[in-house]
Amino acid sequence: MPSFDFLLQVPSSTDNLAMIRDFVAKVGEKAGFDEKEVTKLALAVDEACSNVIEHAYGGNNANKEVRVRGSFDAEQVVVEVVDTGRGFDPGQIPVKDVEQLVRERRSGGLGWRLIRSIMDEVQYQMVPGEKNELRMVKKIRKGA
Amino acid sequence: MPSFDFLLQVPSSTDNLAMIRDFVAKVGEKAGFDEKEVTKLALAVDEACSNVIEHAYGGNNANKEVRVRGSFDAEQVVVEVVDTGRGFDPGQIPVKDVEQLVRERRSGGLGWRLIRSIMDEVQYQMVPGEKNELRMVKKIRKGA
Amino acid sequence: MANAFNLTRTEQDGAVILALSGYLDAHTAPQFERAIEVEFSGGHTKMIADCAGLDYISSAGLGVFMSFIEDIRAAGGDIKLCAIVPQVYQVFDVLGFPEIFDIVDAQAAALERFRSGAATKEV
Amino acid sequence: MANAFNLTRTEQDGAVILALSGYLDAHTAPQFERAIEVEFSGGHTKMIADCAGLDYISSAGLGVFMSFIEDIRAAGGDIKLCAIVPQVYQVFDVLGFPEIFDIVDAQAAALERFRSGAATKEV
Ligand SMILES: Nc1ncnc2c1ncn2[C@@H]1O[C@H](COP(=O)(O)OP(=O)(O)O)[C@@H](O)[C@H]1O
Ligand SMILES: Nc1ncnc2c1ncn2[C@@H]1O[C@H](COP(=O)(O)OP(=O)(O)O)[C@@H](O)[C@H]1O
Repeated sequence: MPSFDFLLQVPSSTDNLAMIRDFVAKVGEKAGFDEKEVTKLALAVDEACSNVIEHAYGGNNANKEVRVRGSFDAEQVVVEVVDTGRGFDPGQIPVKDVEQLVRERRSGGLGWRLIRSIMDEVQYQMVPGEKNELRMVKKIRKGA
Repeated sequence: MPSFDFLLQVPSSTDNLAMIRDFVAKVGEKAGFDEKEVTKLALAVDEACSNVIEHAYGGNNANKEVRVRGSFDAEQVVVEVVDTGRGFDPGQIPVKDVEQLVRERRSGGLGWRLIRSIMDEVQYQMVPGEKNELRMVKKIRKGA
Repeated sequence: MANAFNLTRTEQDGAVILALSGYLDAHTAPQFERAIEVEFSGGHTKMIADCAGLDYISSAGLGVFMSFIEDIRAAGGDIKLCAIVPQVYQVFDVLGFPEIFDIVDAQAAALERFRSGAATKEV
Repeated sequence: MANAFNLTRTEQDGAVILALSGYLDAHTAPQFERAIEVEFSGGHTKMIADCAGLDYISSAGLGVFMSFIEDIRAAGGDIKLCAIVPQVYQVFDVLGFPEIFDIVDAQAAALERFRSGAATKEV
């Protein structure tokens, strides 16, 4: 099976998350994921893009772009989320469980947990002055 | 109102026309078109992309890309369809009415007619060795 | 996915009714084309395309009607169209299909037109 | 569009029932947050989030539950969740929400738990 490449680019606004989810869901369907897998894939990418909008760009900003590349072959789906905003070090994200977050009355801190629990591989790369790229891989399990 | 920019790129395959229509429909909705206008906008872009897949690339080809850029401001929606395949001269498209096409048992020849009847401006540009670009504009009519 | 197209076939009073549903575009038109071809080569020339479930049509779908209608009429038959929803009808309309094709409200009316031998439109 | 979120409010037996429907993501979570805030500052501490119509939740939606629950419980109330569809439940589940939140099948069961004063879960 050859590999297939899809790209979506939208202004940095939470208003566009629905469009991103629909895009990713379609790529997942084409790759052969079942409905449950498709929903999870779209959730992981939603989380990644929400973070870009909120943290990398510091909020909605129609002049900034969120770029989502989805590709697949017979083995796996690869989704790359690219931004040109502020980068960060995922290794520095404090690992807190939900109990702790609740005690601290925090409303955030679960996005990365979801991404990691859904995707099989997660790599974050900063190319200073150029872009930040989050690369996520989800394997296609036959007959799963 | 600032202008908003959206981009979708998919492999050249009629299988992806549905994804293109959904993308364009969402851009049209965001621009403020009503359901009827949205359907027509998506149809015009479907016709343009079907032509790229069939004529510019000579059929489905997962290694070729169809690129659709949609943007809007308060006045208009602009959609650009870009390919890197064979270009052509729209001025050479024979103008035949449906009666004539039917008599000739033709199954094609209506795509351009639809595009022109739906869009307010249509420009085709070849950049030899680089790309072909079809630029289509649809005005937003207030309270229409 | 907004790409699904479906075709179901029934026969009534000597006419073949093809009920179309979903999205008829360049991707799905070949499926419709084959269905018409099968009917025509099987000697069925009275056809009704019931479009009640058809959500979308592009020129590739319209082309299927265009390319067969002359031969089918020459063989004494017709393709009648019925139950076209407004957003699909506007596409037929803008291209002038109502002047060429026999378009009616419902299946019953289409059957009635075959029964009464209503004059077939001519190009 | 797969972005719509809706919230309808009713009261029953001294509890506020917020029926959520559609998509609860980073775009729509602020709307849910404001609704909870309005209830809490209006002195309503017994709340039921009826999720029967909720098609989707992301961490931004989960965060609204997380950030209010301690204060609401400290004030003698609770947010009980009910009627969560499987594909949304899997998100709550993977993050361990069932250990912290009182999640039941239906509105009636949630009301019953307020009535019987069933022990509130503790963090
Ligand atoms: N794309 C990003 N760019 C910059 N910072 C980020 C990005 N993603 C996550 N972060 C940082 O990591 C933290 C944890 O992220 P996450 O687990 O998604 O929770 P939340 O976004 O809800 O705080 C964020 O609060 C933020 O400081
Ligand atoms: N993007 C394109 N690239 C190359 N040739 C094209 C393109 N679009 C249209 N054409 C040419 O113009 C003709 C008319 O196009 P159209 O009106 O859409 O009808 P159809 O595609 O059904 O033949 C086509 O048959 C083709 O020869």
